[in-house]
Amino acid sequence: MSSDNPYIPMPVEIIKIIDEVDTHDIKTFRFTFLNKADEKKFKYLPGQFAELSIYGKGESPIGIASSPTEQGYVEFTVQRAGAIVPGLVTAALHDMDEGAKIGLRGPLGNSWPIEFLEKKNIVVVGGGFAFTTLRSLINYMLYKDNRSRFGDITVIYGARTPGLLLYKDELAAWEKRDDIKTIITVDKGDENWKGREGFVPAVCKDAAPSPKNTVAVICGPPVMIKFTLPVFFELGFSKENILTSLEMRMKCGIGKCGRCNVGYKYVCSDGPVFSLAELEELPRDF
Amino acid sequence: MKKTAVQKISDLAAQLMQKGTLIAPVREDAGFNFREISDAGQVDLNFYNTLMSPKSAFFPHMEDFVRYQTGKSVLDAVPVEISIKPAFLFGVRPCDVKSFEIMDIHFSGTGAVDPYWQKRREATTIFGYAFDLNTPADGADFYATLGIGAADPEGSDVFMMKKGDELLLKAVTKKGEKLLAEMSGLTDASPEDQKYFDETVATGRSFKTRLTCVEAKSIAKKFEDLFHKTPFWERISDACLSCGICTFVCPTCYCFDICDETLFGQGTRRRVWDACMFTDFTLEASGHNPRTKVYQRLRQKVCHKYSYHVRKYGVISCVGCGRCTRACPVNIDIFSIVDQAMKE
Amino acid sequence: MSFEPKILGIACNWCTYTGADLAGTTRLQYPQNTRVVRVMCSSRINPSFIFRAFQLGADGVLVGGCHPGDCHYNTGNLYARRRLAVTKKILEFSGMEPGRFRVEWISASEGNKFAEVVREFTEQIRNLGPQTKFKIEK
Amino acid sequence: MATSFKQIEENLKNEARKLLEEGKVSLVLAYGRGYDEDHPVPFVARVVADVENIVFNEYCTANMARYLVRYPRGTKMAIAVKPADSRAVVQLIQEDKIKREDVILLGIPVIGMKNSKTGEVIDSKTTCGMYNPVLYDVLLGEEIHGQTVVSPYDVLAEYEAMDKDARFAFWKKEFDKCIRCYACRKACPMCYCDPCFIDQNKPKWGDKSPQSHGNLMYHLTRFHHLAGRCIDCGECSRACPVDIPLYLFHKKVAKECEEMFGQAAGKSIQDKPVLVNFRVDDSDKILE
Repeated sequence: MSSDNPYIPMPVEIIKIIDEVDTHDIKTFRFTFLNKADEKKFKYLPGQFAELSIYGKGESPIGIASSPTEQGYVEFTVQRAGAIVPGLVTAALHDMDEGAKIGLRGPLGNSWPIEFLEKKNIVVVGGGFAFTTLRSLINYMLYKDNRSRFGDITVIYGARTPGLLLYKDELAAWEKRDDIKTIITVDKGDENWKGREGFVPAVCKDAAPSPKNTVAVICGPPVMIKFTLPVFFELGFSKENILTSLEMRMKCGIGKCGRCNVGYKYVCSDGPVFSLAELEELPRDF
Repeated sequence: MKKTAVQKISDLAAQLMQKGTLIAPVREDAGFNFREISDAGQVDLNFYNTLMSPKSAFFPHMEDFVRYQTGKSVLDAVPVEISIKPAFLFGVRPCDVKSFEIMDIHFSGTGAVDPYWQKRREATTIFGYAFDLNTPADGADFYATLGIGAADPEGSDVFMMKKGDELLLKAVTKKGEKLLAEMSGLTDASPEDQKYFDETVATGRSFKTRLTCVEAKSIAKKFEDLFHKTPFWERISDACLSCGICTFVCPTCYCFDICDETLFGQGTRRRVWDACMFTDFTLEASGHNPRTKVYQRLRQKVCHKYSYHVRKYGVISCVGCGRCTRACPVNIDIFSIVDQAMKE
Repeated sequence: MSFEPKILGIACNWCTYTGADLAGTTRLQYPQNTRVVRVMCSSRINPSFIFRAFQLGADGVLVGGCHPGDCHYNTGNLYARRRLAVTKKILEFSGMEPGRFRVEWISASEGNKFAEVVREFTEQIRNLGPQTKFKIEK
Repeated sequence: MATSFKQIEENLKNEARKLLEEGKVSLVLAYGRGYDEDHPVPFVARVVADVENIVFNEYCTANMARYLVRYPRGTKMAIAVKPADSRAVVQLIQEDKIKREDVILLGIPVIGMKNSKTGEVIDSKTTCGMYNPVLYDVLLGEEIHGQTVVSPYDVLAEYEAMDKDARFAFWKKEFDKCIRCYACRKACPMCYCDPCFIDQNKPKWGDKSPQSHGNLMYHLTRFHHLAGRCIDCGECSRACPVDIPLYLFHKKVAKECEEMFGQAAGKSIQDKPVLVNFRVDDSDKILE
């Protein structure tokens, strides 16, 4: 495959599929590269995304859920789209089995600003399905060679129901560790749920992380973001220290096709990660 | 500098066709258009400007990336070779030549390089063609407003202009010089021709199109300030049908869609021009669409050209060729929008 | 090689398709050129199906529905009649041979009629020759 | 004698001013000045001060009915309608996209409108060729009578007489020009579907790339969707940047519908669109 053409995907194989939630519409796909050279080229950082490419269906920009510290594969957590608009790629992907081969284009976009995060305390706030690149970040920070580069890590993660929490095994493992504070919450528990109930903003308020030398990394549905931000402002976080990741319709992923702009920035190449200070500079067109 | 009789451009065309692909204006039902020439006699320089812009020479309406068969593995997909022959783009107006420079910044000058654009650009020799200064500019044009002269040779490899029944050809770049030296049937221009050429270029700089000069940075800032003034945008877009004509005829509109199209088990992934004026341009798979209203889309288009592009790349993404204004079914004029915005 | 027409048959579930079944079970002989697709009602047929069929290489399209008045959904075929009449006119004005598209009312008990219509239509298409106008070249 | 354009403009302004002053409508859909005299743009007057910007001249060809569906249901609107535009409003009322009581029709009898791109006079060749609106609340000029009435379908004779192969070649050549800017559907007052069938990806009715087959699918299906609804304003063809004579096909379909179902589009608000209607005694002959 031509390697200098950014529009041509690399071939990858699905080696593992994990059914994440009880509604079965979110799965994590683990891919390996069919060409070893591609794997070497695919150097990424948490927060980046890639285009999952299925010939005959199209391409879908999806955040990378695995951490670069995990060797030999990349993972993507994909929701089957189609409630409103038929999502051809995600539907086709969900119908695939292990061993299927598809295309992958990336890594694309900027990443969570690792250098900026170093030596700081990190509060990771995630809601629902938007937890994927946050998981990448957390696993990256928790990696044995990396952990010392970061201060205290607090994770606040919420979902609507216990069944909708992603990465349940990992969440359990984090809860057992003492170098990360993990707070899991659900909007409404079920009979087996022994954990916390409540919305993410309220939980953030309770947890009240200190703004001192701390960066908040927030990803979630718009309504969660809307109510969580004021909490962090109240706690004294500056806009430079609140980071989030944007979503827009994308096609090329490399800043050429012209559709994912918010003001003068392309979300695909200048983003998707922006600080709140950067976002405030941009028109509200997303 | 060389010259030839205007009558004999088909000789010139025939020679260029020997060397590679010739793309030149031809007369069609709805107006002139740049087309790949199969018969040298088709080339017609008696046009004001073409309906569609010459961008399609480098950025065709449809560009195939990969071919594949349904049911076959991704490994069997075959990327379409970018085999590009030398090409000659003949008779491009100065404002359109300028558009290539603007598109260069986007496609090959910053960030990832678009191989299709870049390779075509490299393989192409551009023959610029001065506007006729003896007839006034079309009412829709405003290239002079954007600082582009009616006879600016910059950006062309060879620049052409009419002098009575003669066509003067001046090499602007090394590439053009080499090419002109290889052409037969051209005669050397006289010192008077040279003088005429220089004078025309100079006069072209003060050639008037409608409206007065404006400065890119202040327009850009103005639109940033105006972004949230919804009533202004609603008023501006009252007439807009939100069709794609303006973007398709525009020499500096580069948005595209990547689609998978399959027929009889044979699939092609290709890019196709897209338009920010279409409703589904920004429709996400989640169902969310940040630009559902006409005013939001028109705002995107205008701001992109006059504000975002200035902020990102330092230049206005418009060359004042007037095509969008001429083609608009409801006579919306983009520069009147700028004008009104500056008065807000 | 002799020309074997490819015909798309679109039959309504309640009448024509059952009629076709009857033609089969009573062992009536009729040409095999028609591939029948079952739809729930003739009014379910989107005219684009017909355009698309011709594009994908059908030499003829035969639509079968219940007799007017007998629609399982009372009025479906009455709408279909108007709609398909328009389809026919559009095909005709675009330059398609009018004989390549036909609508017939065939009831569940008319196995004979189904076989007869298919036979007749196949012959008609055979005489018209291959359809090349809409067909997309591979 | 037809009322002059200048007089109509004056009447239009007065009427718009009155309606806005009395608060009977929240907007008036009319025409305003474009970048020059010959290129007027559709214009919406929202406040009395806007009225001064209203113009009307022979180049005001746009069908303002196109904009009616853009505003929320229940918005009180006045709209300047030429004959074909009034038919579009009637058709939209038939289809329940707008309510009769929500619109005030300012009828304009016209003769001698011109295409601003070509300067050609617009008559029954490319439009319905009517002189007077079929429905109005206020008439802004005197009704035009005594003009020779030419059937809008006369122009079809030449094409109907064509051999079918030649006709296909003609349409193929025309459709192949299409660049898929979708100006035709956007200029059309009856094309209000969201999403349009051609934009759907499941089912995918036609390819997005401008190739023969996708173009054919798009145009034929669009003609079908407008069958019995097209009011023959000719806007699609005037909007088309590559001059595809879409009006011919629309006219042909309209003519057939009129012959088969005995009803022309947009003539009376009591009618029902012909393809969402039927008569038990519709003849099977129409299928032949």
